[in-house]
Amino acid sequence: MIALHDVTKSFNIGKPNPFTAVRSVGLTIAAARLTVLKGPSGSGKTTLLTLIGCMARPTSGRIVLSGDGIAGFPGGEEMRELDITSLPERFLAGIRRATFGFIFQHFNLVRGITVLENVMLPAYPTGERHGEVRKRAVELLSLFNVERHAHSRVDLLSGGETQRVAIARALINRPSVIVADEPTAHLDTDLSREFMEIVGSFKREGKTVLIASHDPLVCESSRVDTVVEMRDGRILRSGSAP
Amino acid sequence: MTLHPAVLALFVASLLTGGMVLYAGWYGARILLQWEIGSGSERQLELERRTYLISTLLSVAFALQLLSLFLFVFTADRLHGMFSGAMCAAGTLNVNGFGYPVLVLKIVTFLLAGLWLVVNHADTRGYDYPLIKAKYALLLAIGPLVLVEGYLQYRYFAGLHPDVITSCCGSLFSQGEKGFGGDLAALPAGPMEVAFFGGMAATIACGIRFHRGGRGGYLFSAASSITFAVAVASMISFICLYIYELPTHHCPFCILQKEYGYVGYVLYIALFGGGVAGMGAGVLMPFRGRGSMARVVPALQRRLTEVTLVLYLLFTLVVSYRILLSPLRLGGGPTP
Amino acid sequence: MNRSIERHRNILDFALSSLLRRKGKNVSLWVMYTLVVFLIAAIVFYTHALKREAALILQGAPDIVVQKMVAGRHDLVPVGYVEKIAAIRGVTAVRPRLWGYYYDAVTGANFTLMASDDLPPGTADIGNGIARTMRIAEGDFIPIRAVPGATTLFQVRKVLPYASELASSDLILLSEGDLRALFDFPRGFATDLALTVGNPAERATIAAKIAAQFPDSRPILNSEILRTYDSIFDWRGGMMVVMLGVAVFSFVIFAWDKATGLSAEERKEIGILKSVGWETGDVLLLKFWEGAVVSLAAFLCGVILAYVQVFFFSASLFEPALKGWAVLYPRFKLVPDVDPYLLAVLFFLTVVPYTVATIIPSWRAATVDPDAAMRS
Amino acid sequence: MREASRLMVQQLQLTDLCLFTEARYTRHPSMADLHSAFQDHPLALEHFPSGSLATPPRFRRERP
Repeated sequence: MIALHDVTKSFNIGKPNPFTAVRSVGLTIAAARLTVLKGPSGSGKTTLLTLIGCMARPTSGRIVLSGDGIAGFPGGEEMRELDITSLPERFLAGIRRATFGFIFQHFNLVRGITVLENVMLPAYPTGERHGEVRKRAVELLSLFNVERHAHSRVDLLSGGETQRVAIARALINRPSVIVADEPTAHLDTDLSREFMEIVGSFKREGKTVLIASHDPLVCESSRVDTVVEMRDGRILRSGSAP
Repeated sequence: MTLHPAVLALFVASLLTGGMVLYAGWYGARILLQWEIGSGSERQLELERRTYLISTLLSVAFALQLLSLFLFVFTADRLHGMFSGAMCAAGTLNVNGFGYPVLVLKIVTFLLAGLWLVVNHADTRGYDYPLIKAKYALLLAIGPLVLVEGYLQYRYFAGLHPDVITSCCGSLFSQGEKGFGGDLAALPAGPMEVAFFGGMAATIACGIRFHRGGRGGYLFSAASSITFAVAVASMISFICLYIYELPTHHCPFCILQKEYGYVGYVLYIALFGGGVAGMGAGVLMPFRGRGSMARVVPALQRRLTEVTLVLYLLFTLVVSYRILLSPLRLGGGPTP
Repeated sequence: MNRSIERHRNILDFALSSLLRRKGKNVSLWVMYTLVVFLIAAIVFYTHALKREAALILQGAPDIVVQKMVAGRHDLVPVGYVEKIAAIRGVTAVRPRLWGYYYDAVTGANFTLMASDDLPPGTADIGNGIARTMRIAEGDFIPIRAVPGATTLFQVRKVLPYASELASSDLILLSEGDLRALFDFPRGFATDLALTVGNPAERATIAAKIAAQFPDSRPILNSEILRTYDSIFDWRGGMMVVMLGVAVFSFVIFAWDKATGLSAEERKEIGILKSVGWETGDVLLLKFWEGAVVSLAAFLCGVILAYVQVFFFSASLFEPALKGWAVLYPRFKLVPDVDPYLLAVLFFLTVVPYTVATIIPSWRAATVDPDAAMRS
Repeated sequence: MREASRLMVQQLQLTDLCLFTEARYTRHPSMADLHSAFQDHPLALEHFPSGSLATPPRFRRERP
């Protein structure tokens, strides 16, 4: 479970064009639930995602992770709660690697290396044995039946296949939270519906899922537990799905 | 004498090290002034990113420092042909007044650099940059030393004129000679052997106790530092005699030469490594309890103690091997 | 412990694949790097090998050579000195040497002529270099213009062995009579005196005695002859390295530019790495391994190329510089002798500046914000 | 290679390596006096290229 207390994030402070992407947001993301951030582009959805996903630190306010043990934090196993607001980047990255799996709007796969390597990439810094990571990557690829592309290059895949490889990459470190930023932006309807199927399977496995999207197919899907509406960096309404 | 390739290499090394330490020192000072861990302001993020740069710069700088220490001694040894009367590095360093100060400064900066790297390693393990103030204060102490050493090294090599008559290590480190070298050589062999082996045994005992029980950290660090000094002194007073199998040849540099199988390098690397690790464990002692360090420092100290024990044991084994092997029997020696 | 080894292995693996992905940039960097290492290595190897060669070959040189100086110029020494010098205790033998130079207008080459007592008149032994330059062999005739104007022909009795070319490539040996006749050498004079001294330790004292007894003479010790070549290339070797320092400096700026000029593709890739879970330290390690691989490859290739060039082709690249305007240049093979100390010096002069130059650019590349990939 | 040259130097009592055959002071650097490089006329400058390589030996430069 992730709790944000009065979090603000502003950029270019002291420079001529300062702007505040997120204004004093208070939010709690329930565990093993699907939460959707709804709102037009520029409403601070993406910045909020980066704050929750330990990618960036808030200018002010506090973010607290809680749950049975904080994965990726040295000695975090027996900790109930951790304030990650002012952790150095080295530890934020450790938590990000172990706890969060990211799916990007533009998939962000590394061209030039094979699909298998792309999926294994997040596990390189953990120092896990190469063989184990490779075995898990192949399993994930076969789970999303893109295993036949394992050794081909990324730029030869179709949109749907790329998305599934991106999802496989997000799952390589066995994260407990999946963060997706506009996942269905480049997918047609049945691929989007298929994506929601996959999201459903995440929930069944007890993973927390957080999606930022303004695609009605995602927002009105029956699987959504909470919808958070945002505009100009503030939360308008946050309630359970209609 | 400054246009010899090896001398140019040393100048390049000390210029780069000096530059890097200056750059790191300047940012270190800025960090010391503007550092507030709590705020998420962009200046704080920028400073945190800067810490990566500084630790990378200083790791490279101090690795360079180690390499240039050995290259310096090796160059001095290589140039002894130019000076009549110099049979090894000792003679070359004695050609003008800057030789030995540069060597001593290089050793001191090397030890301090090792300590900085140990503190830096511990600091990166803590999740709230606990030792950042201590780290950069130490850096501000090392910086000037490195610059002074670079300058003295330049003065040393610039002042090297061939055919200067210099005194060989035989006279520099002989019993009769007054001055630092002579006093070391004059130390009686018998008691020094007892002191050396006793020191080693004490360090290893404290080390094991500290490693297992976690108590007596200061004691262990003190023991290892004192034994470091005793070992350096005993190198000159009796260890060299066994290696050269010559009761009068006290020179600590000749063992670096080919005919003694470069055994000097093994001894010095083991001794310096063990010394730095031992002192490192001691330096970390005051931070044992502080916040995030509580979990990190004991584990790191245990590893440092292991390093010290292994290296000191290696040093003692090589020395005792050479003592038993060599036909020379010093009068008061404990050996049969 | 093996966890961090595994981490290094993984990151090194990724570094290698990212190097291969951007072949153009990295190969051009590697070529420049290898060239710089090659140049410095060749200089350092060549000077070191030549100094050793000179020190070994010239050990047989005369213990003391005495020359007569007139107003600072080398002049002929009267034979009368021989008895007086022979009288000095410790001098076992005094041998007057008769030698000089000869400019051959036909080939434009300079030869060294020397009197050798076991040659019948009218014949000559010539160095291999001369045989090569004038394309003559044993039994042919070598024309030498004498001082009175007529060109005298000498029959070549023997060509000195190719293997000794480093010492005798331009040598012409004639009988003493012929040499004196050719150059109208005044009777009773010789070019200089070659002394052999029984006890090497006494050479210096005997030289001092000679200098005192004959103020116009100049004794040259064997040790000085040996050390002649130490100073030649040492200073010159250093000067060359200073000039090459400029090459290294420009290479370092080139490397700095290559490291800072990240293509959009690379910046995006690092952004992805950071967003996916890599941390600044990991990306720094990635950049370090990339630099280390390029440096090691370039250092090894440069050193090997230099070794082959200097010891197999005897520094043919340097020949024009060393030859200057001379027509005759000795062909000789240097005995390979590489000293680890030289490699360490080479490492300091090439790899260290490169590594230091790429620290700041790779750090700047590594501090891309993790959320940059989100926003792109 | 080296043996033959050593023998040659031994027999003929040679003193220098034959490297730079351009000028007197570069062919026999150990024998040449300090001034042979400027022997042509009182204001002569050294002009042979290999003269910049075969510098006068140190013992010639240092001691009077």
